[in-house]
Amino acid sequence: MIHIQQEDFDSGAELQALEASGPATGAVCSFTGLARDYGDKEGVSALFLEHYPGMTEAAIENILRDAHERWPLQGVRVIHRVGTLQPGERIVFVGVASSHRKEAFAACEFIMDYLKTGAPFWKKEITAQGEHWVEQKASDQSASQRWQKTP
Amino acid sequence: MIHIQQEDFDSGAELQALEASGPATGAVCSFTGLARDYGDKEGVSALFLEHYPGMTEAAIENILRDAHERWPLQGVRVIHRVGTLQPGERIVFVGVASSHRKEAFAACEFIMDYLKTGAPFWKKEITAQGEHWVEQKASDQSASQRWQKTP
Amino acid sequence: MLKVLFFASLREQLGIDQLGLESARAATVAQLREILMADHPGWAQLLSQPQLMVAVNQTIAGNQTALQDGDEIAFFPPVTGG
Amino acid sequence: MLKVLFFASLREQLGIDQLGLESARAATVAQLREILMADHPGWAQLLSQPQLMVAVNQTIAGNQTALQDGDEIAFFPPVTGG
Repeated sequence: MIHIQQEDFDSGAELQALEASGPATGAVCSFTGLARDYGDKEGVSALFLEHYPGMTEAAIENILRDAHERWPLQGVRVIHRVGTLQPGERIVFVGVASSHRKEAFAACEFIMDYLKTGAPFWKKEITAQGEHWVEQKASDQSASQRWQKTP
Repeated sequence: MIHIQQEDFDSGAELQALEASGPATGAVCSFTGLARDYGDKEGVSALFLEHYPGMTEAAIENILRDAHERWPLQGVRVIHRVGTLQPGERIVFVGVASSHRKEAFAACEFIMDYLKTGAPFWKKEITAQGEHWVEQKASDQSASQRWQKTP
Repeated sequence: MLKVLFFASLREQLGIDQLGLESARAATVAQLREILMADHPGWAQLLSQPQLMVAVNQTIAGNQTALQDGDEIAFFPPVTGG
Repeated sequence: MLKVLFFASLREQLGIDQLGLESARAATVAQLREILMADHPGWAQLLSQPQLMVAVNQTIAGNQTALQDGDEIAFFPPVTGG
């Protein structure tokens, strides 16, 4: 289940839907990314998120297919917002249901790491001094590359 | 915030409380452990969870203190149920708020790994054939030991 | 026709989000890039940034990727979502 | 007095969840264990299981840990929560 949308969403309801995946589900891991009031610069008053409609959904589907090939998962939910967001607002939710804890954590972090480097979203920070597009972090590149070594 | 209780809890509300930790919070990771219908044996109809009142709370406080020393965290919530649970019911919730994704994932998994090996809870599985206490898994021991190498 | 899209900082710097180009003019991504730079002298530096990414029909592509009539080609900076 | 607690499978196998013992009888965890096994012949095997854990005043302890009047000593199997 992949949603790309401007509106906020109910992360609590998403979590509880994954928890209700069935009696084989023993572990649910979720991640919520939120707009901070600082980023590349201090005093961020808003974020603007842009995406590439069509390619973004396909890229996320590929990431989820890879995750399902690596780990036995009973459910995955991804929601990513676009448009203008205020500090404190939810940007992204990734939730994963599996039988075991290790698999749930690994799959959730894998999906987030690849979202950061492989799905066409771009983030602009707006401050009192102006606005600027966020640069991709070397740490995000290395976070996704580490999954290429061993499953 | 540590709660040990018989009653169920609202994991969605816990998650959203962590998401509201303030404008420096950019990442919330949560883990929910659920009662499965199989464990050491098939056909588990219920779990019974026992704990050591007083020591359990103190052990979890120690785990959270260690987590706060390792990573900058803006909020941590731990809820663990005791008593009799049916398959599908929530057993444990761990949620962590941090500025960054890597820290939130690491701290949440660290807390879960140490809960599994360092907090006095014991689990009994009830099946149609009888009941038996769950054995500690070697994989749980190695999961907590890996944190002793590097932070 | 080829449909060419630009996103994020590149879109803002070029001042345009998409354009159309006769498909006969470019058989590869590399040729398309050269034609765009020739048609718009101010774009040379922006379109030759080494970290710039390109997708053909919504799949990541490279300079040697072949193009055909009806293709959608997108140029964009490294992604920064999540 | 020493307060001695038993949990989980050990509690069920011994058929008792706690007992009191004169503190003068055991100066260490090891001595306490010997006294319990001497007082209750059926307990020897259960209390000498190598993986059995012991806590003194709710902190993990060992055989050499010293005991004093008023201490709470707990014996239990490896934990399996979460």
